[in-house]
Amino acid sequence: ATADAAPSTEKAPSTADVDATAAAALPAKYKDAGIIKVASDIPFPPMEMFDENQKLTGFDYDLAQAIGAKLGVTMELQTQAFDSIIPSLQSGKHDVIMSGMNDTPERQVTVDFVDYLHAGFSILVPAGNPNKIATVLDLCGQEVAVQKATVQAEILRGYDKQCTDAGPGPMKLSELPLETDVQTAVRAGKAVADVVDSAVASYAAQTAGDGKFFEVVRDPANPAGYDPVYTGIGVLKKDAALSKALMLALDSVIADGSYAKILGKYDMSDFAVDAAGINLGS
Amino acid sequence: MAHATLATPVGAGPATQIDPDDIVAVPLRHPWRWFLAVFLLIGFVSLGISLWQNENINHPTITEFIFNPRILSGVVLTVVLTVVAMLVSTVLGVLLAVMRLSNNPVMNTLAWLYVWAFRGTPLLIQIVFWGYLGLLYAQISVGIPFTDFTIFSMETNTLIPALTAGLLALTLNQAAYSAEIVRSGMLSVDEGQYEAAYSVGMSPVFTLFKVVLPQAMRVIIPPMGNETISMLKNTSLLSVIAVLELYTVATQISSQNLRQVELLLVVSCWYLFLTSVLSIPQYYLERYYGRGKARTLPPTPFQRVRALLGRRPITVRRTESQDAS
Amino acid sequence: MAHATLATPVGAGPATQIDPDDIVAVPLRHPWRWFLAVFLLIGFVSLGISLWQNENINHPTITEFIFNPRILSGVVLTVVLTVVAMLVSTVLGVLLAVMRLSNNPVMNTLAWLYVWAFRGTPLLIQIVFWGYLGLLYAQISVGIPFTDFTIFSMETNTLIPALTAGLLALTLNQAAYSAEIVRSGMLSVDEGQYEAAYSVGMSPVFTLFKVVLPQAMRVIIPPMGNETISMLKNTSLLSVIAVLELYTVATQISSQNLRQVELLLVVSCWYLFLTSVLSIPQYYLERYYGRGKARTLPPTPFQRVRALLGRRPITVRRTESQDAS
Amino acid sequence: MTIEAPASAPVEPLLSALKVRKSYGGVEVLKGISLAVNPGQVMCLLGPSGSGKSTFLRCINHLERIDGGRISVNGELVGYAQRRDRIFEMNPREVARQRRGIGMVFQRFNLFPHMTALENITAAPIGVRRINKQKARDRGLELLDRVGLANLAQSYPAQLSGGQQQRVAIARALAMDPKLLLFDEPTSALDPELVGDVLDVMRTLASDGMTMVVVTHEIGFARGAADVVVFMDGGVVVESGPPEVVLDNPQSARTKAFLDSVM
Amino acid sequence: MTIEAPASAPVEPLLSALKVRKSYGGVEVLKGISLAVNPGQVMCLLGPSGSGKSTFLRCINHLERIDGGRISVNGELVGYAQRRDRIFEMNPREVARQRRGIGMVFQRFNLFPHMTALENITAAPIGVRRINKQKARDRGLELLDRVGLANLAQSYPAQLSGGQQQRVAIARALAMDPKLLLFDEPTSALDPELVGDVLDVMRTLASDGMTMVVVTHEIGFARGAADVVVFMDGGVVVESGPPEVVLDNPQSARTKAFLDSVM
Ligand SMILES: Nc1ncnc2c1ncn2[C@@H]1O[C@H](COP(=O)(O)OP(=O)(O)OP(=O)(O)O)[C@@H](O)[C@H]1O
Ligand SMILES: Nc1ncnc2c1ncn2[C@@H]1O[C@H](COP(=O)(O)OP(=O)(O)OP(=O)(O)O)[C@@H](O)[C@H]1O
Ligand SMILES: [Mg+2]
Ligand SMILES: [Mg+2]
Repeated sequence: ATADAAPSTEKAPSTADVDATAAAALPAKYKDAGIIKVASDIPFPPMEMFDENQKLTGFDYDLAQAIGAKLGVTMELQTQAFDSIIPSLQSGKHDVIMSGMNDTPERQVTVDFVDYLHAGFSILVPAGNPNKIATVLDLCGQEVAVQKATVQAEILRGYDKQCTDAGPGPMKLSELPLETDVQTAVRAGKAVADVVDSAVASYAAQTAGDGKFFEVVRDPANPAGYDPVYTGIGVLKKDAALSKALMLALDSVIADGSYAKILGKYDMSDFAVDAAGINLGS
Repeated sequence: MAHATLATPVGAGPATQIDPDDIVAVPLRHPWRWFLAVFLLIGFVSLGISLWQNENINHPTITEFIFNPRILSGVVLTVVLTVVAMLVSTVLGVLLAVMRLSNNPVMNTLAWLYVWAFRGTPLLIQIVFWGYLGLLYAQISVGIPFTDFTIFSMETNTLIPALTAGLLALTLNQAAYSAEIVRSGMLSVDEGQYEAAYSVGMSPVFTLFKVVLPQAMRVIIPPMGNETISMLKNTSLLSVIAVLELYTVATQISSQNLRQVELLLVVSCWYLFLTSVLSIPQYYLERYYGRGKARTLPPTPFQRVRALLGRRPITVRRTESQDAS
Repeated sequence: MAHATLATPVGAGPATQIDPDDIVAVPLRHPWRWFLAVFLLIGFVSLGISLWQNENINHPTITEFIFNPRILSGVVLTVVLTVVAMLVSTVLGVLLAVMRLSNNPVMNTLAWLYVWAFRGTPLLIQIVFWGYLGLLYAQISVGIPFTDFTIFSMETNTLIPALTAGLLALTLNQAAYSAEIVRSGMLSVDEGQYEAAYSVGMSPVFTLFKVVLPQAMRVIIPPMGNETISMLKNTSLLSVIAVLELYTVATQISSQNLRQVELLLVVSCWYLFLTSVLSIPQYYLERYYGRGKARTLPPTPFQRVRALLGRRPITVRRTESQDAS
Repeated sequence: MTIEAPASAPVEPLLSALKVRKSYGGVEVLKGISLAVNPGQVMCLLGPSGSGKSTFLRCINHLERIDGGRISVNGELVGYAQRRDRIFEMNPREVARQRRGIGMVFQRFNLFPHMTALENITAAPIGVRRINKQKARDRGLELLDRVGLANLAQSYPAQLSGGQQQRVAIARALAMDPKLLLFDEPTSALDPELVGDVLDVMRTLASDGMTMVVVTHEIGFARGAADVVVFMDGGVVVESGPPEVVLDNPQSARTKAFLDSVM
Repeated sequence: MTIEAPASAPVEPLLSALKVRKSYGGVEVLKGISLAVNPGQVMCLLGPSGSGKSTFLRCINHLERIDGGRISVNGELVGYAQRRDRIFEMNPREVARQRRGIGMVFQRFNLFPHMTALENITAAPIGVRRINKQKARDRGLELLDRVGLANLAQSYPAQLSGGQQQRVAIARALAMDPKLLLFDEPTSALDPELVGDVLDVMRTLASDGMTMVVVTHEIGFARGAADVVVFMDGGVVVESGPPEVVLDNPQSARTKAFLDSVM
């Protein structure tokens, strides 16, 4: 029914890949349906995006296919705006969320996270770095823009005390609806920097304005970005059995090496988790 | 003609004497009215109960957030933005409407162009335009075009902070819509009114403000009420330039704690409350500007309740014109 | 009184003979009109040039995407949604307006409640409500309340797919706004019109459709034009339930290629185009329903251009009523 | 000629009003009007401004609901229907049907501004009585011709002078072939030249069996055309009778004073 | 008494019209009207419906722009101003100032429906002539009293009968103390009883030096009050002169026919 159902049929799960333990843990409901519907705020490059042929791709997509194969079902990514992503789960339109969603204790009240990434944030500045930002503390007292649905705003507020002690005072944060809004704000001079997941930052630096608009601040002390947080698959609390099955499947994906391959494909090897876990974020 | 006895008297005017020649008739019954009323009452009540008891809704979250200080400051900002934008845009709208109705070709074309451009592009894009004007023009200068002479020059982002940009966008956009409404109101005033006003030596401007607009108000107020209520909610588009009004605050909170349904309900409660508050002045403004139109003013809600209980139609004509539909 | 010679004749009506007793006067000059026109022309042209030459805008992207098939399918969906929602909601709106104006207390209260609830809550929340009705009710059943007897039962998400939910939300919401507009139009019709219609034996419904609404149209059309144009852009709110109309498609594209400004310009071009197309029927509808109101119809754009060139005011009263403001 | 309560009438009157009372917001405008008009009769209502003449006409047509007394037209109560031995209030549809038999011409024309003169006349016959369009048009043109406006059939009311508008309004009322015609100062906005023509039309109608109630200040017309003249003042009937009695030999001092001022 | 072109007038006429022409969309409604009214004179305009009487009045007030000829009031061209030796079109503000000296009473009242009777009268004196509010009110009440409506000062037009509305409209025109008063069938909607009163007011005004142009069908008034009677037909002046000549001894067959039908 959804207008934008991802064309995921071409990679039907082959029984050879199925992980028996994980598949056994999967509730019958999904097994019978043969499908797990994944809500995703497409596109959110490089996590989920389209290739030249308008085929769905991205880290979340590839990982979802691998996990689905382990479970013996199709994982189908469907477009879902972040602002109503929880209602879409509660109403049964979707079963899980894979949208590069950060795992925080606050969110754990509503959903369980099956964590699959551990990554920090990067600072994206206009090409040439006109404000000479070198570390996160250079942002103190300045206008900084972040995307609303991410966890960066909370993390940056954590620097308030350090910034106040240093003199310039806390950062002035603008939380904007979309990552593109954040980048536009930086280009318009409304903010000196865009603070965003490292993977998204390097994509933007490579893509925006054919790579001419932005650059990522390289802080040798934090090569994988600042303040790493977990990113996970969101599953409603009441579907604990599904979380368990997903965790088992993810472990199996990690174990057979395909996890590392997918990470490598998107240049994200720095952000790997050692093993799957539930609600690791703190 | 035999007199029926088993019924209420029709005559119930101030002359209380009941004459044997008065008609004593069975008043027109409306059984389906009551059926419908009861049916809908049951419907609403059971909808309310089922909504309230729904397990997907966490009531403590609602009560926690409804008077949350961030939400409250969002409410205040929403109200301020709405009021300021509506007032300024109405003034602009009247100006544009007058220009648009003029046969002065320059004024007319100008107003038409304005309405075309500002209604034609999405408000969101206008907000982005004003909010990120610095993207297009880093400096705003006032000077003589095509020369180097400048009177004044300033950083765009200093000149137009986000809130100003938001207000500017809402106001300029709304003015285009208001202009159309005011224009339609002015068209509803009889030409004889202009003639009478001119014949006693009123100037066109005086005529506009004392004769035409007061009569146009009757027609203008309901759609302007619409616009005000839309504006209340359009302020939420300012989230793209990080103006923290009610809706933006709520989605910020919900994007962190993922209590999206509960926060949408909080927002709905506030909007419903604000809409209700706004519809009180609208009601009385309508009554005020309706004076002199009908021979008798329409009943107030209080009078309606009395009429419902007393089952006495208020005027014959009105009752008929609507019973049938 | 000496005749002035150095001027154009005033009389230029169909009677072409010029009499020596005709006044030969200097027509009222409007120098500031021309000043303003030239000033604004320069302003617009230089704004256009500077926008076009702005280095922050990548023109090839615009030309690449303006006829992109995904954008085009978004345009089509936007138009379809707008047209269907406006048509259905107008019918509902008329019904609600008639109910609201009735003195029938049940109808009246009902219409009032409807308008209150649907105008009072943000459209976005209504869209989420209809889109995720499954959240509240997994099954929709038609049956006898408080018993187990059901006539019909179906999965909510099957019954109401996203597109239907979106249409439902837009239509029901718009009906509340349209009701207020139609009501104001009906209030603008003179009471004598009802009396005359009733006196020739017209029923209330016939009177409504043949006498009242056609006269109300004059007042209804401009704000309904507003609403249609708003609707065109409100369809973009359907992005929350993944209906891929124009705006949603454009943001999807831009969040991938990160060319937000260019895609907003593409969207603006399309909305401007659609708005312009919509204002043509509005213009002619206004003229059609304006017949019989003024003694002479207002000039068409073509006639205005002629007037501008020929410098001949079209009627004396009109010219005056607006020159002054 | 009977002008007493209907009970004593030798023929069944077409219009009979009995102790009709009507108040507006506490002020009683009609204080018990009783009168009767037999089929084919023309009744002229005279009286000073504010005496309630227009209000009474509106009550006959049920445009206003009376507060007391009763009005019947053609043997039917206006606004009420008798079924078995009980009287029921009529619903709007029945009222509309009843009004088709009663034409009315208003003091202020009330033409439909969005329709041409001809459309004004044919709207009700076509839409309400479902008469064939072409027939209705033909009849409309004939009526327009009768009031001297055949050449203005396609004009909108705003393009007509006051006199022309009132004549269209009369043609509109005639188009429904009513049993009873009510005129509220039909000639007050008419050109003197044309008053005679209109009165001729009205006389023709009367001789065809049309019953009419005419509020007018044209004493000449009342004397020549009326079967009954009623003088109203302050919401009561002061005097009524044949024109030669009421106009030339009034009993009441109030009538005398009014007639002196008018003639 | 002069009714020829103003050049031959012994006193400077207050109103003079010379070869006034006016067309509506190709149809010439006024085909060269020339007439003059001296200060203090009352001119009555008679003529069949559609002869252009109302249009001519509207031209005097510059509510319509004439297509040819010239109208001047009190020595000033209507709608045009002479500076040095050239004639300039007036701007709207100047036109408004000029109109203050010319009162007008319309065929269809045109009261401001959102103002009470008293506010209708005082709106222009207070807003345009900037007269003290209390004074304007007092004068307004006095004028209302003069037209017999002192007790209805607080009523809205919709609450008044036709007759009452027209009387308020007359009081409104008088409130600006105009030099010239134009009446477009002022008594056609008035109660016969009150016509006399209004005519008395008009006669008093005339003897106070008020100049009036009255379109009317009241031959009696024309005979008694007019200094000049003009008979118009088809957009031209057919005949004009003192009432005893035009009314009792008309030269033109057309006038004769019209008067026969009216009297
Ligand atoms: N709807 C109304 N509300 C209040 N008062 C009204 C209403 N209709 C009429 N009246 C009052 O009732 C009285 C009688 O009015 P009506 O119009 O019947 O008089 P009339 O005899 O027709 O007078 P005229 O000759 O001036 O038309 C008047 O004083 C008028 O002000
Ligand atoms: N604005 C207009 N547009 C077109 N025709 C008009 C306009 N105003 C008046 N006319 C026409 O001009 C003619 C003269 O109209 P006018 O109102 O001056 O007549 P009148 O002598 O006052 O008649 P009456 O006694 O019926 O009021 C009429 O035929 C009328 O239809
Ligand atoms: Mg009356
Ligand atoms: Mg006239």
